[in-house]
Amino acid sequence: MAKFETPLLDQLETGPWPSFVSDLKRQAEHRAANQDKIEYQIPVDCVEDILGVVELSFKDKEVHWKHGGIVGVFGYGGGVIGRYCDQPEMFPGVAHFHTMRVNQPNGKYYTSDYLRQLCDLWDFRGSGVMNMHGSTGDIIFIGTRTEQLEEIFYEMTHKYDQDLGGSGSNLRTPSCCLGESRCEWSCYNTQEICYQLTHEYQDELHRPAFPYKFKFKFDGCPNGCVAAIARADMSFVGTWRDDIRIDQEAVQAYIGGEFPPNAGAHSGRDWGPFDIHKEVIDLCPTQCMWMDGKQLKIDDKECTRCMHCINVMPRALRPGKDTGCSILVGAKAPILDGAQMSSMLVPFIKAEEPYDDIKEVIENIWDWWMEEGKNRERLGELIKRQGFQRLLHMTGLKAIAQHVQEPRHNPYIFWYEDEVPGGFDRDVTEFRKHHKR
Amino acid sequence: MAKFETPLLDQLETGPWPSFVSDLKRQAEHRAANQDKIEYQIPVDCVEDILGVVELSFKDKEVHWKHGGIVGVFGYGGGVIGRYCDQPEMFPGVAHFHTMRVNQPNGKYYTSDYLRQLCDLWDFRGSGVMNMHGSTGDIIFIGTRTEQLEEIFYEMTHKYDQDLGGSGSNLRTPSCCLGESRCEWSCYNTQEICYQLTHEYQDELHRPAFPYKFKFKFDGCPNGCVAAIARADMSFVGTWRDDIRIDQEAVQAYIGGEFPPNAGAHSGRDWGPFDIHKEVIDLCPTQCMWMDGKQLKIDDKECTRCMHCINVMPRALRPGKDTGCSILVGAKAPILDGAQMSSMLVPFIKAEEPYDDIKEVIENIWDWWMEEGKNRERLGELIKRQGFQRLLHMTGLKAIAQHVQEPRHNPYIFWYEDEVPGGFDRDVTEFRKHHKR
Amino acid sequence: MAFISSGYNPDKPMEDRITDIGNRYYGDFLPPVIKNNFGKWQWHEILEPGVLMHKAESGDEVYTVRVGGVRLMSVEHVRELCEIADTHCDGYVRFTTRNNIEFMVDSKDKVEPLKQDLSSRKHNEGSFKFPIGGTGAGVTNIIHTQGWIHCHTPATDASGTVKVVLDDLFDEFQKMRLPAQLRISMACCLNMCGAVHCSDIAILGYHRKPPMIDDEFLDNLCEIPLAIAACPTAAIRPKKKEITSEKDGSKKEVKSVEIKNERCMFCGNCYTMCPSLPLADAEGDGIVLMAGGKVSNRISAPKFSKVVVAFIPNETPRWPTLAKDVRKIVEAYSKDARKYERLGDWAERIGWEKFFEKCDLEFTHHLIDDFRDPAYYTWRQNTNFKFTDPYEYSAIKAE
Amino acid sequence: MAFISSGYNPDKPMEDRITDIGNRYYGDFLPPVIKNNFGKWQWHEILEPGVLMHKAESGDEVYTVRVGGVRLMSVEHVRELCEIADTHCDGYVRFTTRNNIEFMVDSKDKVEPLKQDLSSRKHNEGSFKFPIGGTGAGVTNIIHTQGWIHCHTPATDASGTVKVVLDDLFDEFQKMRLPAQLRISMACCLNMCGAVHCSDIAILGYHRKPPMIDDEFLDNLCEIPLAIAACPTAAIRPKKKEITSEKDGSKKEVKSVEIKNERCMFCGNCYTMCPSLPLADAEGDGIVLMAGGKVSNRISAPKFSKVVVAFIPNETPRWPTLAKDVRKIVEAYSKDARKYERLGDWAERIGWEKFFEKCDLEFTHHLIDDFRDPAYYTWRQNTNFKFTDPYEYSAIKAE
Ligand code: SRM
Ligand code: SRM
Ligand code: SRM
Ligand code: SRM
Ligand code: SF4
Ligand code: SF4
Ligand code: SF4
Ligand code: SF4
Ligand code: SF4
Ligand code: SF4
Ligand code: SF4
Ligand code: SF4
Repeated sequence: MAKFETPLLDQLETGPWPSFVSDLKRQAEHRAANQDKIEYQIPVDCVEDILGVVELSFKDKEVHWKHGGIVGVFGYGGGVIGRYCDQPEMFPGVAHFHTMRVNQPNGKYYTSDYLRQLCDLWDFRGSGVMNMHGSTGDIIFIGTRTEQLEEIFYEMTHKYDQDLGGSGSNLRTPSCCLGESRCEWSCYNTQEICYQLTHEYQDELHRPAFPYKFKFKFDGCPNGCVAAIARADMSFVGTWRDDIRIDQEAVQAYIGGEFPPNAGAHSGRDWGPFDIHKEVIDLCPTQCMWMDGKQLKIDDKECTRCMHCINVMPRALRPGKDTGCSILVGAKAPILDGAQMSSMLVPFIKAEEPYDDIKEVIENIWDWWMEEGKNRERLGELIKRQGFQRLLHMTGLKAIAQHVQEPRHNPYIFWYEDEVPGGFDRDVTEFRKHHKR
Repeated sequence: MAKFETPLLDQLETGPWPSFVSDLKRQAEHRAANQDKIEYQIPVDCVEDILGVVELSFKDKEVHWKHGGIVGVFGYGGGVIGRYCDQPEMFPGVAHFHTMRVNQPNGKYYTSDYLRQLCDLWDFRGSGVMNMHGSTGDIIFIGTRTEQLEEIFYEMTHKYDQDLGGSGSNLRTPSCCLGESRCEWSCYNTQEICYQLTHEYQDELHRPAFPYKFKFKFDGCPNGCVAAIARADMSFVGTWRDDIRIDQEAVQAYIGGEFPPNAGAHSGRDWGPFDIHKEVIDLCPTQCMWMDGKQLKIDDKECTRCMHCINVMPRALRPGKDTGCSILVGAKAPILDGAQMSSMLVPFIKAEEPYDDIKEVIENIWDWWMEEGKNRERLGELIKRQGFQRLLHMTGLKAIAQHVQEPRHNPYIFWYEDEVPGGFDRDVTEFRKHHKR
Repeated sequence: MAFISSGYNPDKPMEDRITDIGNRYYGDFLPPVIKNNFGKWQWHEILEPGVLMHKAESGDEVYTVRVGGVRLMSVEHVRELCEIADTHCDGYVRFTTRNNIEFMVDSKDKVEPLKQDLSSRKHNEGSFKFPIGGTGAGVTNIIHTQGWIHCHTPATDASGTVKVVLDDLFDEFQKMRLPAQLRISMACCLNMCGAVHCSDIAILGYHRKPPMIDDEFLDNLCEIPLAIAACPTAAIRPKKKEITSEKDGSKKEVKSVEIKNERCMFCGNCYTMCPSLPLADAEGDGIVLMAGGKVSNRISAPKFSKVVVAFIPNETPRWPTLAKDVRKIVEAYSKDARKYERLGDWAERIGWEKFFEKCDLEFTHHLIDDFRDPAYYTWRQNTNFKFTDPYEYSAIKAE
Repeated sequence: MAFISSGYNPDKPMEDRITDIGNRYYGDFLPPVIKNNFGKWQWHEILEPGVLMHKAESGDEVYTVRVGGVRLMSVEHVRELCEIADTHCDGYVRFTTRNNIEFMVDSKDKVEPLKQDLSSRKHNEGSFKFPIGGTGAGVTNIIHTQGWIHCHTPATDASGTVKVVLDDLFDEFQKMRLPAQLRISMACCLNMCGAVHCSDIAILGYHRKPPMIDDEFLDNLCEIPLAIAACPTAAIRPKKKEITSEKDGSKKEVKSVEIKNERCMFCGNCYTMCPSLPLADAEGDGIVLMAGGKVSNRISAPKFSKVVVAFIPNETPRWPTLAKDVRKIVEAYSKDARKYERLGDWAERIGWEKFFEKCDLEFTHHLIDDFRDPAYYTWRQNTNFKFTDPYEYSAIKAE
């Protein structure tokens, strides 16, 4: 029944982990059967062709997709990735096979109604194969033909109130951890800020005006569940500045073994009875905790809010109430000079609507980067090239020790002329009066 | 009586620390008085002039010495640093004021007889001012005139059996910690190897054949009392590979407070009674120690020989008996691209006469550096420029994990062509048969 | 198939056009129990692998059953999960940041039926559709990229490598018996669309041959200066060449480029800028294995993953060497690390030399950093190493 | 004064010439107790500050009295110490790697007379000639370089700065009451002849103005290409200039160089290659204070010192700000660090932001690394900081 033999791919159907091959085969069959009599707008056998082309790659050990041309929807410079097969005769169903990025709802909650709408649209006008989700966070529609792009966009905006996500030298689709929706540790409403900034910066998201891509990610706390620090040009990480809230009774319950440590995350192995010293106090990186009789004490001004103790005893300890976030900047993948994580720019800022302060930081950075960033230069690379001092200058911030992990160890300080009494211009003739040649 | 008023320098005569100003004044007086009726070979008032020129610098806050020309002794390309004053009319006694570097005895033990010989020579033919010692380790004679250089060299070699040290693009005077002469921890005879290599490489020490300076330093153990790792192109650091020797009775004596911890090094403050857990076991960086009842146990294969426990309990613990040294390479001061510490090249090598293996390592390195080092490029910079792999290749060594603190975090691996099946040359026409444009 | 218009009029693209409306409001998709207790959660507990309970200040509870998401999924698969959501969860469902799927119910008695339903669903050849797990101190879903399914620069496949590794580590997905969470990530080229550079274990597609140069077409298809500028190591230079045309055999001079092979580190950045410089090669391409990175700030700071195996060939379809090497690391870590200790923290505590010994992986020259100035800081500037064989001069000397 | 020949004949330099004989054999200079027990020492004890006892396997003991060495010393000073060696130590003496002087005796009863003799000797204005101390957990001698006494590139004086700091810390030299040894080093320019880059505290002379260009003489005195090549930041370019001669007022065109001031970081490397590019300047020159380095492998690996005060002016003759800043660090360290904890380990444990708070030093933009790629790794890539004022956005925003 299948269009191609796939002896290699077939070997990926065994094993317990969900098999994408089995799933693709089922989709291929679903399209072939076409029980709902859909007028498929792209070749009905495109999924067969996916299987075929991937099987060929498994055989050749080489990819069979070519560079995409510039395709997209009118007026947008992003949201669509062009893709063509390098064996179009063999696999006509995927000869053109562009992806579309659909901006996910923040926190990635869905109703089945809405999901089904997307499925119907994509089954009808595309391959019916998708990613839930892409690495940036979008819903990815994998594979359609150029002439369907506007149709899909039209239908999506008109029927489903849904826009595309970013690609190209744009703001990319912002994303966040689930935050306050279901996490007791979230220090601000990650979904709300993600939503509001996505909408505030629609123009930047759809129309390339930047030197290169730019990403926002929002973590509700230092646990970093959306990995903001590793993969966003601007990484927002929740934190607090008052004291960790302690429920001493609950502490005793942990000590007494009533509550499972780390909320049960380690229950698959017998690690022995809970030992608050070994498991919490001794592992606190700042060593700012101790037991005072039956009371757990924390010297909060020494605490670096690493979350460990809170993670281990969620029923006893909670972040403080005076919360906000840190802003770090510049994370990126290896190209060109090696990967970067984000570096601390604003140690503490309130993350409250209407987010004016935060927008000020964002826009100061964009102004600088758009002015001085080179083509295909990420923010992190610009900071490296021009120096952290320049970032501070352009965002109007004073240098503080929190900006660094450690001060410089080379003494190669670039003094500005106005910092040095007398300036840089000197008269060598005058000098030579006191210093013969 | 003094030739110049020195109101500023005079303020450095107060305070408890030995005053170099008082000492220079005394020397000036000594020369002026000349009780022994010496025919001083350079101006008798040169020390007055030193005081004068330094006072002027204290006033001007600017140095008054000029670049030295190329001066030296016949056939040598090092050992003398030329120096001229930029106010010769004001300070004729120091108008020419070259220093000579005299190769110190290794470990810096002296007899008074020998020291007096040096003093007599230097009083007679130089300023009588010296450094005991220079930063590299030499005895430094500060200040004489060009015409005295050969005289001093002649007298030194003929009468005192003593040669100059290094300067310029030479091997520099090797130096060492006092090692086995008075330290119970020395893992090899630092003085002997220092002495033998100094003599083996006299040609390299006196005649510039290198791209730049090159330094050897020998530490008897990881405490690093001659700071080899920070300031020698080749740093030899003693170590052992068997077990730390433990005297359990002495351990108990420490626990019992009979022996002062760290040999009494902390006796100036009341740190409370000795606590072997807090002070030794918990501070062991590899956490490889524990008490088994009254026995102190060490899991030696986890020990990194950091010396801490031995330092704290010298009467109970001693390095093993199967000793040797590690060789690290490439330390240097900041110029040009920032300071470097030495990097591990040979984790373990026996340091026994005739040191053939060690000479092999040295000479392999020199061959490479002399072949490929640029002018004024230190070994450390060459390694950085060409890569650590190249250093390994040129010294014929296999890469091992001990060479790194951590593996690379960028995946930018430069594969050699012969490592990749099929090599680098490929036929694009062949490729295009399977991959259409 | 007949073309069916959405209503869009290609002649008047601006007519009725709706743009810049952004994404849907998350608030509209929250299950009631979530909405009611938004920002008011108090604590949580992982009741068993894959099952979380969050308790709100109100006393409300939400039970979450997490299942492995094969993130490359068909609409049929999505429709199936919608059906489950409808049956058990009032039609709500969510996806995690690591592409798992979460079904939430508002009372404990709804958990068991949900679980049974999920576990019972299997693909034809027997793999689970919705395996429960992925929580706590175990292996969760592998985030990954497109691979041979869609992208043009991969050096390996994504879905395939992920499938074999997760098949192999399936127990760890379903049990919470590791010292800490272990996050595996996959990216099919070093553009690293998964941002795998801070993962406990990272599977990275990597090329090992310099680009071929499609001289005849290069000048037509590419902007030569852009290709040259793209190279981080300045390995590419412009070059005029005389070539024999593929089509008609005629000789002609073309503008093209030349690549200094010994400077190339196979990053493929030039290929991103210029399709006439393809890198892919059956023997050259494969996988770099990295380990020891992390993202959370818990106990220790986030850190980069380090290269621990320089090359694993593309042994399709099941990459046995890859699976074995990953398993070696997971097993050594599982056996040796302390409770709460992430893989990278473990490696640093025992020393990387011990990591290689314990994981039975070979250290090779490729693992020593030689990329730009920071390389220096990864070499060892101390004597605090442990002895693992070989270490002595005579033993590491090449014959 | 009449020239007295050593026997050297300038016309026949090779006659009788002795070369390449190297240094004297150390074995000839060892006191008997040292020679007899060479390699056979068993343990040692610091009996009191400045007094060490080493015990040999044979049962022999050697008592060492260490005194502060002002390493710039006159022959008269050396003769005086020879006299002491003769009186108490059978004519033996040694110097340490940090320029202290050690007198050794072979029995305990010889210690007290030796100490009394040493302590009794003072210079005219009252400073000690041979202060006992410099052992154990305290401050020992400051290693230093030439400064204004001899070198041509210093940005400050060496002997002077060292004297004032050691006067100020004299108690710490004589008492062993710090958490660990504290090694202070001094170098008068960033050639760093003391290799001060790994010291607990480093006092470093630094220029802050780009070189002047002595156009008229430059081409005669320097090799222009060498001067250009010397600049690490490529700030120097060749340039033809028209100048008015200093001597005769005539105009002429000369070959010279031009310096891009904003690229210069004042390293002076060009001046080393070319005397026509002097940097020294009364207001520009001064001191950079560094802290937190170490050399030993004890507990933690050797590490570089970090810049903690970007500039201290040359307040001759007693550099009060320098002395005060050093003292602030020593006092905060002494109060706050744990037993055996070196200064850098302390700073890392408490966090550098706390270091600045506790030492009452201001953090300024100069302290953020911006030199080449490795700079990145010193910035903070985590959220694990402590709050020290100011930290909030509104508070660090420039007005
Ligand atoms: C659902 C999810 C957020 C979301 O918006 O989707 C999430 C949810 C939770 N995370 Fe997470 N984390 C999620 C991705 C992450 C990530 C991101 C990643 O892996 O790409 C990280 C950073 C990983 C890293 O450091 O490399 C992450 C690092 C943590 C940590 C820190 C653990 C550590 O030992 O370093 C905690 C604390 C803990 O586990 O005790 C945590 C804790 C939690 C808690 C307990 C928070 C809470 O109170 O509800 C949640 C359940 C944990 C669990 O699954 O065992 N979460 N968590 C993500 C689930 C991914 C998945 O399907 O497996
Ligand atoms: C679809 C997606 C991978 C996936 O399977 O999920 C993806 C796919 C591509 N990425 Fe990516 N990137 C995707 C998330 C990322 C991420 C992760 C993230 O955003 O958190 C990164 C690392 C973080 C970062 O931005 O640095 C990432 C770093 C790159 C890079 C390297 C950028 C750099 O500065 O180093 C490139 C190369 C480029 O831009 O030319 C790239 C380029 C590409 C291109 C467009 C290939 C190209 O060179 O033209 C890929 C198209 C694949 C295809 O045909 O489907 N992609 N890319 C992800 C976007 C889905 C989404 O919108 O949700
Ligand atoms: C005499 C001398 C060697 C020589 O060949 O001249 C020497 C001698 C001793 N050192 Fe040292 N060290 C000497 C310079 C050094 C240096 C080099 C330097 O400072 O430039 C270092 C490295 C400093 C650094 O890390 O920055 C050094 C780091 C040590 C250590 C490691 C201490 C630590 O906490 O890191 C020890 C172990 C100890 O003190 O317990 C040590 C221990 C010792 C012992 C106890 C060794 C022994 O068993 O005899 C000696 C007496 C210690 C004392 O003075 O308290 N020695 N020691 C040097 C005396 C210098 C001085 O006059 O003050
Ligand atoms: C005399 C001495 C300083 C002292 O007061 O003790 C010294 C003095 C000079 N050093 Fe040095 N260096 C001295 C030990 C050092 C050390 C320390 C060491 O050897 O342990 C270093 C750091 C370690 C290293 O080698 O990297 C050192 C790193 C430099 C540098 C920077 C080299 C680099 O690669 O970064 C220069 C610059 C140069 O070579 O042009 C330099 C240059 C100089 C010159 C020759 C100045 C010049 O540019 O021509 C100085 C002559 C001063 C004078 O007029 O008296 N000196 N120099 C030391 C030699 C005495 C001796 O032989 O015992
Ligand atoms: S980052 Fe923090 S707030 Fe967000 S889901 Fe993870 S643990 Fe919760
Ligand atoms: S959050 Fe981290 S630093 Fe703060 S008290 Fe808890 S374990 Fe310690
Ligand atoms: S380096 Fe080691 S062997 Fe040498 S003196 Fe110091 S402690 Fe002794
Ligand atoms: S030498 Fe250091 S690592 Fe070894 S046992 Fe002693 S304290 Fe531990
Ligand atoms: S990692 Fe590389 S190959 Fe994979 S999707 Fe991203 S750009 Fe394409
Ligand atoms: S693959 Fe990378 S390193 Fe090689 S030529 Fe292309 S851009 Fe340069
Ligand atoms: S540090 Fe600089 S100024 Fe001081 S002696 Fe060395 S080269 Fe001369
Ligand atoms: S001082 Fe240094 S940075 Fe400035 S011009 Fe001279 S060499 Fe260049």
